[in-house]
Amino acid sequence: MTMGQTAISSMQTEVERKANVNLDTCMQCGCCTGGCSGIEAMDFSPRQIIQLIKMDEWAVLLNSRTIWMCVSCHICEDRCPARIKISSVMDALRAIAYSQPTAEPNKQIHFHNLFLGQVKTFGRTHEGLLMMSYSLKAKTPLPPMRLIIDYLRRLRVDMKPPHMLGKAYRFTIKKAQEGGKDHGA
Amino acid sequence: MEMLNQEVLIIGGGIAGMQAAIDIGASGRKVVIAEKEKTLGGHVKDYTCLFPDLSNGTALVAQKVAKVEAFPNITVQLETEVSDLERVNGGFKASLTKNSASETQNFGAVVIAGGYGNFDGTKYGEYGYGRYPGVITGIEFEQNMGEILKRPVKTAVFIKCVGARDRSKGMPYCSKVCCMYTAKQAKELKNAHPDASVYVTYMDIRANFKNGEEFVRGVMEEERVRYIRGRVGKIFPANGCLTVRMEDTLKGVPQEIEADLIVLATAMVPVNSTNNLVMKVGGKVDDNGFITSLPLAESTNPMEVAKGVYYAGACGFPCDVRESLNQGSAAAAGVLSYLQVNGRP
Amino acid sequence: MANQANQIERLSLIDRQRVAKLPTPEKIFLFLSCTGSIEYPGTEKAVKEIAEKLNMELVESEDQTCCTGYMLTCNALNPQLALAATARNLSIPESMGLDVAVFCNGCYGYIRELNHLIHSNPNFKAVADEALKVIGREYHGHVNIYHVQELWYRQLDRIKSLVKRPLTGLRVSSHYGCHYLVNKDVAIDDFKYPTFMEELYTALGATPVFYKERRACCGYSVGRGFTHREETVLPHLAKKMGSAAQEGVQLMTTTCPGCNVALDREQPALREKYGINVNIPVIDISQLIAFALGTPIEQLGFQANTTPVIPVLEQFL
Amino acid sequence: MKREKASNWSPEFQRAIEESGLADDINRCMFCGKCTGICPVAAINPSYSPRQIIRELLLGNHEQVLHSEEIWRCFWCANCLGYCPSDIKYPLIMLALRYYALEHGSGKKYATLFTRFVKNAYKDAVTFQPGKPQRLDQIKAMRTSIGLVPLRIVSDKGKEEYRKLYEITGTLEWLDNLHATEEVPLKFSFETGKLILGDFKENRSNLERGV
Repeated sequence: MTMGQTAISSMQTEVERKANVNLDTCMQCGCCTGGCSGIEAMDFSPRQIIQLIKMDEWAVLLNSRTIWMCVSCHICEDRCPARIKISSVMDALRAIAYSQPTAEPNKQIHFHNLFLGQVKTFGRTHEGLLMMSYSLKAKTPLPPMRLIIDYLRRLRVDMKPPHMLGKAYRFTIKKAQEGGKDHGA
Repeated sequence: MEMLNQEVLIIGGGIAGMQAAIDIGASGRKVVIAEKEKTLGGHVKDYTCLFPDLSNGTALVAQKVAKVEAFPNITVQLETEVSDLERVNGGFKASLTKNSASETQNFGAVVIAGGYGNFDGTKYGEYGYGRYPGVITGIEFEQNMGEILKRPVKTAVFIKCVGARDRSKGMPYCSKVCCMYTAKQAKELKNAHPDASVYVTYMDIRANFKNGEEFVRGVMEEERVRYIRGRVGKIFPANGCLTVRMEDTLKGVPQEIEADLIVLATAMVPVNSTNNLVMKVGGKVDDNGFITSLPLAESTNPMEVAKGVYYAGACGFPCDVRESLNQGSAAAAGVLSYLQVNGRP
Repeated sequence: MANQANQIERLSLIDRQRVAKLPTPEKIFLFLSCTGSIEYPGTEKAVKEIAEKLNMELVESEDQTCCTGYMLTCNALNPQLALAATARNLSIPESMGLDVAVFCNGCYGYIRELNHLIHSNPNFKAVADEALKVIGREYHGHVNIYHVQELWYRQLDRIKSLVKRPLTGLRVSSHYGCHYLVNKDVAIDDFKYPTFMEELYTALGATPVFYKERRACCGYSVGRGFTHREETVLPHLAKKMGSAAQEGVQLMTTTCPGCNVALDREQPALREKYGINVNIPVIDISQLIAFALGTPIEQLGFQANTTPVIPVLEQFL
Repeated sequence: MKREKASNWSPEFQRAIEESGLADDINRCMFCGKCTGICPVAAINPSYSPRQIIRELLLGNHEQVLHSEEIWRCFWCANCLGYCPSDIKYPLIMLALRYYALEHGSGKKYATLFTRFVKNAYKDAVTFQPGKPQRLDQIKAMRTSIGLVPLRIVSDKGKEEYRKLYEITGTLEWLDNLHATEEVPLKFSFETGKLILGDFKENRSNLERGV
């Protein structure tokens, strides 16, 4: 299939600004894919992702599984002979995909939202609540009973209700959400 | 009129240094070769086979050594290091250290042929060099060729660009000769084990030598060595052999190859032993640690580092044996013309 | 006009030496093509008309069968049969001592390639020889195979002098079938930028038009018109014919009746499915030459075409 | 994206194709991609790439090539051959590959479509003889009106010799065999692991289903 190649890619400018990388140093060696931990769950290899960024393929990139399947293990980053911070690139892509109005929320987005919501409210996550709200939200079944019992027995999941934080923490969160502008000023 | 001391000091008795010594020695001038090893010949004496004509490196070195020894005006100082070098009255004063006893001598000109080092494969943790016995470097392959070719090999993978073209390891340059020596080693391995599958992973094939491209294509077409484009991500042991993980970037498919033998084509790296001396006499060393010659427009000889100082061989930049010999001769020509013009008071 | 001709001259990569080596035969064996005789019989007729005007005697043989190439490349028959059938067909002109002129790119490509394979590979030769022995024939490979277009091109000056109906102002474009030009060592023109057809119809007085996908294939060979029609062939043809329609091509000429099938018969489907305004009659270059040389228009078999040809050519009658 | 394993590769495949006498030396391939760039099918079909098929051939990926749709997509326009810097006769390789695939039972649906032409040719020694009577009359009328013989006819001698060739080369048995043996379904598609833009969504759902 013939694809267009553009010399100026708005996607590349955006990603480079967000992730503070220089994608022009990529020489398409494929070292990142060779070591990648999650490649079997991806549809494009990290090398291809970088090429797609250069080709300004917004739709493909933002709908690809790769950006959500990346587990940020940083192996690619460690091995990259061009010193590209691929994990940061993936982070930037996720951020762009999330901020797109057309983006359809997937399981990963639901999880991130819930996780951050809990941190905002309780100051930390509560695994039991997180698991339940996630399966409600993403319409996925709960983990098998065997696993839940195992978690409870080994105290991996807290049975106690989440503790509520004081006013100071909520105030901090509020300030942080406002961008921390007049903090300490 | 009293002639100044017009002896020539050659630092390093490798193939380039010996060639320079022979050419200067033939003109009747006195030459001193300072070699820090126990024998002359540098790296080339360990190479049984040189690309692309598959001639014998050991024999080449033996021939050069015989020539050097045949000249009465060439003095070879083995196990000697040049610890200091400075300019004195248009000439040079060098301290030659042997067994921690140093003596000073005056010279008219200096040829630096300090040679090169080999990249340390252990710097790549993911390739497991030093951890897994199946992973060796190209130099080891060259040195123990007989033993390695006798190993039962079913699948071998040659990995190129180990320590070259890698900014994260601080090695941005291309080591130039790895493409060729890897092709040659793959050919030898395939000749020894015709049934083995031999793969070479590459990024670009830089066979920039006379007959180089033809040689590499011949290895692919006649020996049926498979070249896969892509850089290896990691190597790990599984099921009694080593699994190589990489992406075939021409297909865009991640792959696994189970191999018994993995050869890392390690790059040529600069040895910094002579860099101090070069800087002391006004020469320059580039960012990678290689000696830089004067800009072409300012110099009379392409090998000129500073006035009266010349370099030859891989201390300037990675090069093959033929190029080293050429550079040795070029440096000799530079020294001779320099001494002819500037050597008199 | 003169400008255009100069441009073609300048861009031309035609091998003049090869052209000079081509014969101007008085007698040649005409290799009949199934598509050219049945789907578009006008092609066969036009070839005969031109040959008559150029004083070239065409010898036909009823013993000649189909070239079997189509079935071979559609993988529908045992490959050995193709070797044997080609050797048999070529043994007929060989026994007459004649060279072969072919007017279909398909036949040309297949018999030339199979001829080459028979003579370059001893295994294939053994297969062909063995089969021919049984039916009592022999084939030694002393036959030269020519496409009729090269023969016309060889006598370009003569054709120019014979033109009775100059096609002044007609915007003609060409489709070069792939299987003639790909025989790099014998074809008179360059594979990548051929211009011999343009020269032919410039000689007839027409204006050549270069469109974007001029060198693109017709997509119908090896039966892909049946198996992958919707999926690949139609989009490909839409691209090709669409770019031709954009340039305002009035008439398209080919060197292969097989290509005509794809380019001509599929035009209604293209209009319907892709909504492109393509209405370009596609004829064989021999038909156009025969028309310019004065053959009556009703004798050229234009009624076989799906897209009507006569409205375009009427003005020159 | 599935990892490919070197244990699935074998040199036998390439040897078999080379022994067919049609592919002289595919080792010459430099993987420059000129063929894919010029290929009209690759321009439309995201998963088709001549370079990729040669690569699979060289690595010896028997299964993936023979049981894929891709080898049946080629138009045989020979653009790749015209442009190849290494003079690889890709169309002939394709011919060999397709016959090899038929031997392994896959892709039969694309070959059996054309067996009626072979049977026609057995009868008349001409490939495209129209089957329907009114079409035949139409053609006869047209040919007569432009001054040709009503129908191109091969002499009895010619027909007989042609049929004999069928018998000698065992083509009829070959055809029967083609119809009789069972078709191995095409199970592999090159779509996974390639940059595909057009049917991206579809491809993604394939991936989720583990195709």
